[in-house]
Amino acid sequence: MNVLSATGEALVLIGTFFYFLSALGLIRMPDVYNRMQTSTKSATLGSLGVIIGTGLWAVGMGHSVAWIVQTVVVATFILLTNPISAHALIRGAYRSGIPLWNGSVVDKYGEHLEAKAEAAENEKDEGDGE
Amino acid sequence: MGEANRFSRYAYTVIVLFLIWVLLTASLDRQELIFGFLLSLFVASFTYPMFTSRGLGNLHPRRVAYAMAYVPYFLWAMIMANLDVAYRVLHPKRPIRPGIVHCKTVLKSNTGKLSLANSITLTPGTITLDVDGEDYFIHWIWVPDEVLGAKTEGEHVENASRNITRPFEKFLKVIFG
Amino acid sequence: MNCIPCAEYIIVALMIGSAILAVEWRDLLAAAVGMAAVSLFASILFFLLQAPDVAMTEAAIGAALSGAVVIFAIKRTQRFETEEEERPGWWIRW
Amino acid sequence: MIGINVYLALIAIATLLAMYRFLVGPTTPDRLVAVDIMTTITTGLMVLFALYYGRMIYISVALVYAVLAFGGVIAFARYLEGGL
Amino acid sequence: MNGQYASLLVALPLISAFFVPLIKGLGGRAIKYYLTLITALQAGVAAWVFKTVYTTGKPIIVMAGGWRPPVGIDLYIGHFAALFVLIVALVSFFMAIFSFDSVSTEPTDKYAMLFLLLMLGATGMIATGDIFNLFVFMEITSITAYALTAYNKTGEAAEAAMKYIVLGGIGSSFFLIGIALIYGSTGTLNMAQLAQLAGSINPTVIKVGLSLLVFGLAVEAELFPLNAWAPDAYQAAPHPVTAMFSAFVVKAGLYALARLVYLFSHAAGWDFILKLLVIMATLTVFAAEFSALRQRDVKRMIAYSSISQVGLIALALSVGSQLGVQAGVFHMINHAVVKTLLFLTVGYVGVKVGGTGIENFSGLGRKMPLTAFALTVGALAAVGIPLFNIFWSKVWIIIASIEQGYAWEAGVVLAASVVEAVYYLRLIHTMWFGGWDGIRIRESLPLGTIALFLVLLILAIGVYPNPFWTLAKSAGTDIFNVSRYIANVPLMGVGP
Amino acid sequence: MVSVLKRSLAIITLLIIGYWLAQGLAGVPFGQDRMLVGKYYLENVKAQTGAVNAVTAIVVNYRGFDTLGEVTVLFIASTGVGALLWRRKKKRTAKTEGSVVLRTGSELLFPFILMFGTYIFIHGHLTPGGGFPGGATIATAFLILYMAFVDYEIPHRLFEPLEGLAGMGYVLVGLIGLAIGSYFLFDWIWQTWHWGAANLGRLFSGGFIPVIYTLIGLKVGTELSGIVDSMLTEEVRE
Amino acid sequence: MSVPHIGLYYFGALSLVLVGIYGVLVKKNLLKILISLSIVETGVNLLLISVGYITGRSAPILSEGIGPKQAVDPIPQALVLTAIVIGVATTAMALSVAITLYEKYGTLNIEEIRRLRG
Repeated sequence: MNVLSATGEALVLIGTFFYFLSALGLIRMPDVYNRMQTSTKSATLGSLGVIIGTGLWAVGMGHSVAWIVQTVVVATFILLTNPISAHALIRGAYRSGIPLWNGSVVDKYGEHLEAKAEAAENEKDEGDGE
Repeated sequence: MGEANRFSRYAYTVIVLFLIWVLLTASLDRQELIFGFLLSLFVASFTYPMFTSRGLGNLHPRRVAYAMAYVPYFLWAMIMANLDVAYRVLHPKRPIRPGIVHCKTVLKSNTGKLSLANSITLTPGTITLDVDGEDYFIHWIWVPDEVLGAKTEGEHVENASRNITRPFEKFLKVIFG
Repeated sequence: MNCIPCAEYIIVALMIGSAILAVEWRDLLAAAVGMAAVSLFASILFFLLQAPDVAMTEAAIGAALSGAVVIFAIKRTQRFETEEEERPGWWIRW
Repeated sequence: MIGINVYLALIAIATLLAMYRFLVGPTTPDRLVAVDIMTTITTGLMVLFALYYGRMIYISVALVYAVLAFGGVIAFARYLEGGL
Repeated sequence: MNGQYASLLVALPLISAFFVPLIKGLGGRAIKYYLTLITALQAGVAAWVFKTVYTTGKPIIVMAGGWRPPVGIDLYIGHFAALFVLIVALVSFFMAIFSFDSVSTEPTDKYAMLFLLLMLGATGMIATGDIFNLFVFMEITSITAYALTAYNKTGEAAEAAMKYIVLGGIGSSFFLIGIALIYGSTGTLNMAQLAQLAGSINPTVIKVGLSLLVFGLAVEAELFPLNAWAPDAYQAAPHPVTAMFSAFVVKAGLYALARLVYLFSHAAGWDFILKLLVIMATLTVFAAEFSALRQRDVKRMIAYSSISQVGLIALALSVGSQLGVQAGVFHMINHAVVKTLLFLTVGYVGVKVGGTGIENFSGLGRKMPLTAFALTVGALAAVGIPLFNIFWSKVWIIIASIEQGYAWEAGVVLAASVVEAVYYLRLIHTMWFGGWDGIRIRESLPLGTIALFLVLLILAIGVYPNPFWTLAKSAGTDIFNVSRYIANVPLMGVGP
Repeated sequence: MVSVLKRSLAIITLLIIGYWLAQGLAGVPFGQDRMLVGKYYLENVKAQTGAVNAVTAIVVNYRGFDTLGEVTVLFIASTGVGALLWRRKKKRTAKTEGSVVLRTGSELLFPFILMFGTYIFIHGHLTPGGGFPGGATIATAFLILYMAFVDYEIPHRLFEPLEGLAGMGYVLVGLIGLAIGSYFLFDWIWQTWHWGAANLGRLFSGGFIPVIYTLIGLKVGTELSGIVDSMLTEEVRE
Repeated sequence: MSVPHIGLYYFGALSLVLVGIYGVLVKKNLLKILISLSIVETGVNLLLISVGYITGRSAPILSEGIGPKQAVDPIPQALVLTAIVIGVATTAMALSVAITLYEKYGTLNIEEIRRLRG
């Protein structure tokens, strides 16, 4: 049990704990936006921990260095793709008309969309008038 | 800034793709390297127009140095964010006050906007809902008083931006322009 | 001394559960999500059965393409089953 | 290697909780988030199993999930916002 | 020439189907000429294979990749396969000519590809000697059939294709489970080695596995519980495709069924499968005949008649004696000829007159005399009148079943003939004695030639059945005699 | 009420089928060594085909005929979907633009996913993977572009001939085998010339497996993206 | 009548097949039927793979010190690769037929379609 292995195991433990947290957030939060808030971040960090930790652990156990390279590649891809998919998903959820939670305090995006729609409407009216 | 010439963009794409190939195969076997190089030449020949707009300019030492410095900063912010999330999830009273706020950014390039949006998504209590030009709409799990109590739209945007986008912009402005 | 068999039991149970849900939900979009979940769990089982090639193929096809194709069909037809009100089937009623 | 039981237990609990959201989640995006989380967890699990079996080639399966789960999720998301 | 060149039977349609996207700019007519050319070439290759097999008397074993059978996949082109590959290629050639008149729906290039691949699928199903490869070719056939059924893009066509897809999906899943069971208990997929090992398999496994395989193939072979798709698909598909379905797609399914069932004839629990098959076949005959009586659409009526004949073939194959199998094969040949003629003429009438309802056939004898004559000959042959070909095969089926002590099967055959006589005579009566609206329609020369050729073939078999009966006998022996099949395949010494 | 009756009937039928299947499966116990031909493959795969991955060797080399059929099935599906959804004029009908994040992200990821797909199918004989997952990955790259941009379409002029050419290439490799080694789909690169025998387990080995897998990967990628294209574009009515 | 004893994986695969067939039998929506069919296919693939599994052995990729004696049966895996692709092809084909049906009749309910045809 050398240092690399120990670090790796610790990272894996932390990562799995964050997995657990993200799932708990999925359960406890009241609407889909808050669920996404709590779950995406924790799942991404958890994956980073588990995957890179596994790579370190493997190198510590005497496997080849290629392990850590491969795991870093997996982690990088997760780090790149997860936020984009979360963004696309939350945008889709908002646009498909799922209301915000009752306790929400401010909704600038709705105002922005309304303003844009109004502007488009006005433009159309002007176009009709000419 | 404008677009770099075609050769520079092509060369940059080839370099990045070749790097990815080496990481994917995780080996320094000569055959793998030769094949990977040929493959990157081929793939880059039809993907470079969409892949980059600034070409080799991305490899300016200052940019690389800032990018290096950005990684630990970002990781630290991310860990902080997760501790924050842990606090909110585990707290029995579930302390959330969500809302969608509006900020502005000074970044111009699309790649910069993408990195900023990704960074925002992964850091404290915020997730990017939409990007429209320079306007960012961000779902915030705990809208602080200073933003909530803002009198005017401008003040609101200013306060929100100071909290959310500024910390990353100082790095990303250099890296992506 | 490890607990991989327990994990197998859990994954099989989850897979069957998502299959039942995918068949029973009236919202076809949710059914497509269920299909993706079934494919995900099946992929882990392939992995556990020492068939990485198959797991990879199932992942490559089940993760994006087959769900996407179903969604395109839903988009060009309709999203909900129409025979009754929007209400789960008689043997799983939440 | 004793620790693997702890990790597996945590992952199993996380998956079960996500499954609960998948089951009851009132709207389709909720279910989609749950499946997305399960996919991410699975990626980690596969890397862990690759170490357990001691074979590096298994990691490429996890790589496929890391890259391609994105495609499925944005297909669903674009359908939801009417952008197909 | 090397026997391995028989693999051109598979390679030629494939490579020419893949070539179609490159020439699709040339327009629909050029693509139809191309289709005719390729099917003619295929018929030439098939004729060469047929000649080689029947002159040397030895089957051609094509070993893909140079691996000997249990390790690699082999194509077993024995007497049966050589005969039917020729029939497949010839019918495809005729139908490619018929496509000039009858297929006008766009996109024609895709039609040509699907047509070639349907031919390929049936050829492969007949020729293959590996149980999983059989599954692959079955899927090629059925997926092409789905696409071609829905090709006209009408509502009926789409519905028929949908029915076919659902039944076919269930069927192929059952077939795959059967393969899993049989592979799990033997460890091999090669048919010859399976036949060798058949005696040592657990009887429950063989019962379950083989009945699953039978259920899976019953979709292609149109046996009773799984043939609900067939009439709809026959009616809605383009006319040449209908003829191809009836002439060889079903035959491929039936052949595969017979081959698989007889492979395991040494296994314990085999009688059970035969009983299952007999029940399915009888039900098929009755259900189809009584539905045919009620039809007002001639194409649909002939479709039901075709299904009932398929039931008769299955009945003959499931008698379990050598004579029964030979009679079944003889009936297969006759049925292919007759149904090609019937669907060709009916489809031609449908193209020229504008529909296949019974009212369109009124006065056809004066409107299109040649077509009407050919249709009459086909109808009489299908009923089983003496001097026409199907008479002989029905006689042989009756003899075979009585020899095995199934007197009631003979009754089934006779009853089916009586019912067929009722509706076919009604059709003939309408054609020759119905009211005529005074229009004459020019009939095209190539199609008339094909129809006359088929009529002559029917009469030739009817008057001189002996050469064809010899062919059918050797082909049937090829299916029934499993020990010779095992001896012919050069198995490698893998296994216990 | 009728519905409940129908469902219970269905469940009873299913239980009977399930019992029947379970009885059959009980005769094939789980996890036992029953290999017959499989053992031969495992013992000889390295010497006879030059591949490390036995599954790939079986798929491409020993049972190459199946794979040819499988490629054909996918070709049929692509052709059939194209034929059924064929209209004289087709266009994409999407209205909502994707956000800038999604667009930029997919542009950045596109070359990586292409590289990754190529990695999967070129390493088919060494690591898990092969032409089908590789091709599906490439098709997913195009799917992502379709999702991100409302006006993107694959280059039809290039893809349809490429699909045909890749298939023809596969059959041609088989026919060259027929000409050289007198067997269809004969592995002429390995069996006649022993190309790559010196470096077993490295990239340039495995006989014609990498060649065939490249062709299959191209074919599957173009076919699946063709299916996506046919399903996403709708008829334009003037 | 005794209850046959089958392993966990067989049980899972069999359940998937049965659930899918149940969907095909009972459901009236075409897309739902097709989804059920693809679930059946997944179950069959799982069954085929578990037939080839041998306890305690590793994947049949003979690198990293795995010899022929330590590998599971490769044939079912090769078969399932084929079967998965065939399943995708069938699904895509079927969905396009369903789209055509919807364009013609405006509904996906099979009973409704049958009624509209008369």
